[in-house]
Amino acid sequence: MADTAEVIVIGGGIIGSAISYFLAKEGVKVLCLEGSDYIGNGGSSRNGGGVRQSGRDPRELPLVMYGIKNYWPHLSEDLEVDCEYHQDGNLRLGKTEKHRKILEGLTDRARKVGLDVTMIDGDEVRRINPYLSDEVTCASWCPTDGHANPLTTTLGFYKTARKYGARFITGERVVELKKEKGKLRKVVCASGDVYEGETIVLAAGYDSRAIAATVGIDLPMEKIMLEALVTEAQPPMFNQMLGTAEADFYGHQTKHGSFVFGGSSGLEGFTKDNGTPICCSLTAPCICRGIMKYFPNLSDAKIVRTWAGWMDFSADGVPMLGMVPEVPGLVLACGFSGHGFGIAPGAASQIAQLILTGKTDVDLTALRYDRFKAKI
Amino acid sequence: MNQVNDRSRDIGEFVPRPDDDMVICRCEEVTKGEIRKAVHEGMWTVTEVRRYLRTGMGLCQGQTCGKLVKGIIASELGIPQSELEPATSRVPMRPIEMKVFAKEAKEADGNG
Amino acid sequence: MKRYDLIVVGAGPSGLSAAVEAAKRGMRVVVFDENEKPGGQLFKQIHKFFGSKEHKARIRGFRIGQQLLKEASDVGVTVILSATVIGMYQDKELVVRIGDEIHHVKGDSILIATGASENMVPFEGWTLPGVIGAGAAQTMINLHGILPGKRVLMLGTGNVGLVVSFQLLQCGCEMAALVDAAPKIGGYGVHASKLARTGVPFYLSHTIKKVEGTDHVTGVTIAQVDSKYQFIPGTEKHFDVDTVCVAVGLSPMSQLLKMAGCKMVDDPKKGGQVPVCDERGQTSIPGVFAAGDVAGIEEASSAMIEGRMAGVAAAEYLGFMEEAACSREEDELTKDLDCLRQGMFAPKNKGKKIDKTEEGIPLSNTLLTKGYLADDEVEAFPGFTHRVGVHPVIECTQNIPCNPCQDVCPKECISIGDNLTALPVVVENAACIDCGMCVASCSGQAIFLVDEDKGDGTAEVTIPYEFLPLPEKGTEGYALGRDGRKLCPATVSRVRTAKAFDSTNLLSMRVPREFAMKARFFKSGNAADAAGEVAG
Amino acid sequence: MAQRIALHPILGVPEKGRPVKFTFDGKTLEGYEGEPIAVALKANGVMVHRYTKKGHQPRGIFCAIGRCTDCVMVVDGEPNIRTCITPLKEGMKVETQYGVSPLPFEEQGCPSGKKGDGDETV
Repeated sequence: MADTAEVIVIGGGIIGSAISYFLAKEGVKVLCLEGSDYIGNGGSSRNGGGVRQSGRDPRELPLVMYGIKNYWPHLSEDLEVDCEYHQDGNLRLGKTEKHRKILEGLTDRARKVGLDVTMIDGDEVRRINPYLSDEVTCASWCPTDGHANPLTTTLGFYKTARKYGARFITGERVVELKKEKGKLRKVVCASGDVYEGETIVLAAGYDSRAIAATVGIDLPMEKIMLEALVTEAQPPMFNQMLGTAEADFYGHQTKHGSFVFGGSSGLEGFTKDNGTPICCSLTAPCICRGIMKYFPNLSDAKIVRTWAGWMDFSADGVPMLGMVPEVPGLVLACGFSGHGFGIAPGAASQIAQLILTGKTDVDLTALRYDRFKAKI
Repeated sequence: MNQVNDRSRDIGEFVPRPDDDMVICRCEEVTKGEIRKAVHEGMWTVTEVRRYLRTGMGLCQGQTCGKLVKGIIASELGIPQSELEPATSRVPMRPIEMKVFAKEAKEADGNG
Repeated sequence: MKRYDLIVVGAGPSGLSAAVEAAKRGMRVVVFDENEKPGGQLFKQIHKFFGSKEHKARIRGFRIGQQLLKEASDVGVTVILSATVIGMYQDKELVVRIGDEIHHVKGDSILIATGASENMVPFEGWTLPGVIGAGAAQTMINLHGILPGKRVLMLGTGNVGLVVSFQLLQCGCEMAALVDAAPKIGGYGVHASKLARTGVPFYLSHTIKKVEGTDHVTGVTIAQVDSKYQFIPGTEKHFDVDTVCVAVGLSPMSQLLKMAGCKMVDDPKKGGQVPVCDERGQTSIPGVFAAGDVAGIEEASSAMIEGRMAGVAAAEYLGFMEEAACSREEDELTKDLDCLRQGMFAPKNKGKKIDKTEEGIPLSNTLLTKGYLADDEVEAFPGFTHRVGVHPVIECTQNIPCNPCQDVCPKECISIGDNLTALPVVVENAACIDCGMCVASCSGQAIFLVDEDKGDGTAEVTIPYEFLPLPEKGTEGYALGRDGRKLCPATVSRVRTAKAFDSTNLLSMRVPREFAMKARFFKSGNAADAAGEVAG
Repeated sequence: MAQRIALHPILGVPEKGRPVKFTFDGKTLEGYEGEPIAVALKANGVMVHRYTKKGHQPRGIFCAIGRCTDCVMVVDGEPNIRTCITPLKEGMKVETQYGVSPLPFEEQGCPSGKKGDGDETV
């Protein structure tokens, strides 16, 4: 008799752990399979920690707002861990006319769906955050955005889900899904172990594409590597989440005092790796140059670590969520395209609700897996 | 190296010990008790403990406490140390100021 | 981007040796080292090295370092100091910080020779200022010329613990005790004896329970441990010290190799995480080599040979050397390396229970638990001879690959033979001329010249003496036994210093005849104040 | 007060740079140019380099080879400088480091909850 569970979640990142948490909390018998040796080893522990709404695609904005309204404020108590959630606003900075136009576009788009985000000028920016250089001329400002610690939050979901009885197995890489009499039933792993479940949630980031293919579903996404770095602890300076119009860097100062910044070298999508998320020697210096243009007095701050991570970047930059009618029992929760941290509580709670009740508070139809059409 | 690791295996409850408040990670001031408790909360690898408690995330990047933390986790799980993978090694090997990391020397081309 | 034939990371014994071999074959070699001074461990090791002539035996570590540096510059190796390799990336690329900027460089081959760093063991109060690594003490004394403290307790009796304790004595610190949780001393017996005979006590099966002090160390309490390393109540012993040194082993600093994606393995016998290498030191990435402590903790002598092997392998890998010539050289070096890896302390015998020498003589148990040879045990060893007139007395009782005493005696009185780890014997018709070369050259300071009967009821014992102030002829004092206990009154009859002795002075003292084969150290001053200093 | 070694039986007289003056928490001290800051401090009897952020515990030299970062202090205004490998220069301003700043904890308003209560010894 194979190992069975009511729900099998494939992928032990923040999405998989959070879904396991929401289901186990309702007494569901959950089994979560993580392919690597560590919980939260993909993007979940490599991102810049933003919990932001501004700058998001309107199709996924409601999910993030739902999460910020219903879960983020008390997540530390729920997960019995310090998520270090700050809701002190997000500044997306600009220096040139080109930047201003980009920011205005994003601001208008978000305001249309009811998000309070405004354009502010350089002086206003430096009133909010005096450490910013004089070259900053404008910014989009969203006061209800913020940031949190992705490491403790992800492991907090895992810890508490486990406490509610969810079973986690690491080092168990899923290679195949199998239907039985027309309904998805079996999950086959590289180790040869086979598990059975009523509902199978696919939350394995980019790996979800190969797994979904074994039941004839193609999830159009590609693997793009981003890099990030962290400084030594600094005296407290500011609590806003930061980004730039050109997205050359983003990040925040953590409770520990160190600054975490993510960024890009412009070669994203073409960088080479050796099968592991290994850094490229050009990126970190480039991120440093980007940061110093905006924060001159961080130039003496010492970098203590740099790292890299893959994004599961979907064809249109928003995730694929929800049921798959062609494969009854399959639920998708992947393709978060590099901004799956802030949206995780909102998205995971809705996926759990969908599995439990068949309905969701937030409409997910815009994020269906079969939305990809040809251009004409 | 993927080892199937069922995290619901019973490793017993956390039992406080007299030396629990001894500092193990000197940079981030993480104690032995905190590390042992984290193992019982499900953090069964060096990397998970590192992300959960910040052991090895300080200025020295685990050069001093790396082996000690691995030893404590292994003894709490009742497995040999060699079965635990140490944390990933990452650039930079030593802390480096942002302005230095940003300043790439102009190399004379070729073998100059 | 700048490209070299071979980039060596680490200008220590293995890095420099590799650079020399590669440059000799015409390769463009650069060596990066993050320190201000090159030489790595060599410049902190001021004792005379073990091994045979090819291994530069009886030469002090830092002099070997100087020779190596000269050899490197003679063959055109560029050594760039204060250059920190902060990262190793794909395509054999390194990013090096020099001054206030970073340089991207690539090597057609790269050798990582970054050595090891010290293990730590936590105990209550281990974060107090005054608790330092043994390597730290060595650095302070030998590189920076400052005393780590006045009164020191050493935790750990491996070779590092023993050698550093002796160095602390040499620069004027007081050694309160050497402590080790293990039941037996880990390092060479001869190193332990050098300490025991000066009165420094050993506490095996003990470890630190608590270090006292608010802002810095003021004292330390040790206690006995059982076989499972649990404290045994009631066995506490307190020492007033201002410094605690920790010498509990080394770990390879293999982060660069792991970062670049080399296949690693966790090998406790090699000290921890090491790269998987072939016999020439090539890692799983072709053209990337590892040598020295980073590939497995051993001594500097083996690190130098491993370095040469990697240098030769890199030359062959890049076509600067024919395969045939390369394998001849490699076989030669492998032979050299293998004969270093013999004897009781060889890696293959690590952890093995050995209770007899190769010659079948039972090993001295007191040496392993107290640091000195008991009077009744010492008679069984071939070097411990009784002769008329002055003759060498060799208290070398463990099989160690080392033979300088055989090579240095002008009258060939001492013989070890072809097996490098055989115990030295004094040949039958030895015509010792009291030149003292053996006493001065013994790396373990285990040879004495004894004239058991000077005819006036006294005997003369010549000991190696590397302390200051150097007593003058006629100084009154007392002799200490192997166990460091006060033995009898003694008078300094001669003090010899010579360039050939390389800073080891020969101190001869007259003692009552019956103590000729026991008196092994000298302390000046009258008997009264001496009593206090003797080990409790 | 740890002393400098005047004459070593094997190494002889340690070679030193020219004497220079520097300040430690405002007091003027003397050391030798080029020797590590930590060595100059030790020769002047200074053992405590910093107090840790959480527990306010004293820390000083531990590895002396630039790896453990326990000896870090604020040098010329920059925190987290490894004093055991940073060469001393004339006029350097060396300050005890409290957490990550030269200001004693009580003057910092102590951002995060402090674990070791009470011992505000400076």
